[in-house]
Amino acid sequence: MSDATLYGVLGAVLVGLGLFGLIVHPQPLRKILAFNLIGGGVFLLFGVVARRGASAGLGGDPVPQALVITGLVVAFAATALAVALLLRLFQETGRATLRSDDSPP
Amino acid sequence: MAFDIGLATLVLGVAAWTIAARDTFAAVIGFVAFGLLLALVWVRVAAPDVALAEAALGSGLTGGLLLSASSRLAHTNGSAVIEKPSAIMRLAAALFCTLMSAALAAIVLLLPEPAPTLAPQAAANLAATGLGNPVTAVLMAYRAIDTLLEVVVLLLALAGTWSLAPDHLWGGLPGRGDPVDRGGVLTFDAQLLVPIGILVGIHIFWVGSVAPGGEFQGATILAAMWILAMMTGLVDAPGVSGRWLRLALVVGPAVFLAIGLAGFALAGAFLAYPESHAKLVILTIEVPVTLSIAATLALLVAGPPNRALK
Amino acid sequence: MSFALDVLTILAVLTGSFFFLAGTVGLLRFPDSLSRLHALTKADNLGLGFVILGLLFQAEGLFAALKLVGIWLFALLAGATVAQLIARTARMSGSTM
Amino acid sequence: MADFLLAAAGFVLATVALGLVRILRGPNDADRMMAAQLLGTGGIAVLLLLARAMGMPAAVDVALILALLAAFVSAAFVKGVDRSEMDGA
Repeated sequence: MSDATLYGVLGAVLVGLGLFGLIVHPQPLRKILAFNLIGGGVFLLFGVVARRGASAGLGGDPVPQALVITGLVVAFAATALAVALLLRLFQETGRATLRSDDSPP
Repeated sequence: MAFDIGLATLVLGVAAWTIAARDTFAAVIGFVAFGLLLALVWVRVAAPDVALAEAALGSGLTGGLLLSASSRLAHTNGSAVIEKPSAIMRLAAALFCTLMSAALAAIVLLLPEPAPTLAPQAAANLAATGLGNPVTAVLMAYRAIDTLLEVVVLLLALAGTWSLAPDHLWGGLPGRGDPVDRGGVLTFDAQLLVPIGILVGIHIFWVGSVAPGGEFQGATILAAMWILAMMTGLVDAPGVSGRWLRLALVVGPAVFLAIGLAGFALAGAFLAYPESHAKLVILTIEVPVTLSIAATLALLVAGPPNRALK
Repeated sequence: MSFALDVLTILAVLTGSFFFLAGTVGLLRFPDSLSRLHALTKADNLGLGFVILGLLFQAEGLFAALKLVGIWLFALLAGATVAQLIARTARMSGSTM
Repeated sequence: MADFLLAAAGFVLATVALGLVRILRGPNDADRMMAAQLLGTGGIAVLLLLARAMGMPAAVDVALILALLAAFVSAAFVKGVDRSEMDGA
């Protein structure tokens, strides 16, 4: 197994781990963390595709690498928006939960 | 290879901790460590540009954002216990996610040989862009439209964040307006760090045309320094309806778009650059775009306005 | 000449690695936050310092060397911030003393 | 020389990884922050060693960013502790 393949498998496992966290964690902040883990895994898969495409004196294919940089910035923007929504929810209701019923927390 | 196996194991362990930790703050610390280790991974897969972005954005800025969010939500941990899904539900989720990982891993193992690549084309046309860094060439020339759209996405995210402000605070200031702690360690930190950090940010931006670096990485550092100055009260956050602030936010995308449209007249296509001046044109776009991205990122961390204008 | 420099690099990097090990052992073994902090500052200041010293012998040019020293100074600053905080939480709660 | 530096990088990474056990054990947030701090410093050392071992000077810039943002993140942490003490009181 080459280094690139090793990190590719790591990326695949990270996606599964993050997805699991996204499903089972009730707290929104934990869901945001899990979502970022999925992102890390997906970006790593891109990184492996880039690494395998090394040629012409370049260490990797620059196109997927540039895509990952774009993706990192967009993931950050989404995270910041999600955090702002969550903090506003907390400010408004005094709770940080996604449940919509009125039972006490 | 031994190094890579160790590093991969460590990344996996920290990621598992981020998911499994009972305490939210501990999970956030795990995530900061995760981002830091991923930067090492990016160096190992020969992607230094991505490593820079990961260290600055993935670990640094996201880490700071989540740390401060988790401390504000510190007293809401308890309610989660009763909302936890049942054991059967969790088992089903684990099964589903394992299958997902297995499928992805299989795809990785079955990737075609030889691997498809655009590296030779990217390298061959590098001279025409006047740039020395192929990743910057992809971002600013070959796929400039992606970058343009991304800058717009950032602005939309900021508009979304601001729209969360209560009506009576619209146009006000984000953050708490912390007073300066004269003689405090943090103030000393910021006074020392901010000017040097700004230089480092400009340096990373500037070397991006010939070496790993570029406008996103540089802008992230500039944004972090602005947030640091705001956190320690050295400067106050700007009112979100301020004219200069609005100008700083849109100047990047506006210049980008204008030069893109000028491409129709000068080189026959949207975002096409006249070949003899490609580098100058790219630089004309990059400087305002870096400024706009830095301002947008910093304000995204600062959050919606929650104080009225004085 | 370059052989002598290589030897110096190896010695300094080995010393730095030792301090990282010592810092980790201290972090794991010491009973309270303040003495753990003591262990951590050893690793921060000396471990990284010696690794950077070793790499300085290999540095290409003045700018690269200055960058390495600058990185060390930043790391010291971050360490000092955390140190200040931990001393404060320890003082406030009293439980970790 | 490159092999030695790579081995040293592996050794430093392994030792600071042990320090991460402190994150798992706690007991308080300051301990967790200390472990992250140790990982940050170790990560910087590993990057600098890799930069030389792999002949990738850009890794030095990655280390520079980590060092710069480590100070930023710890400042965010200190601020966060202040704030939760104020809110919790």
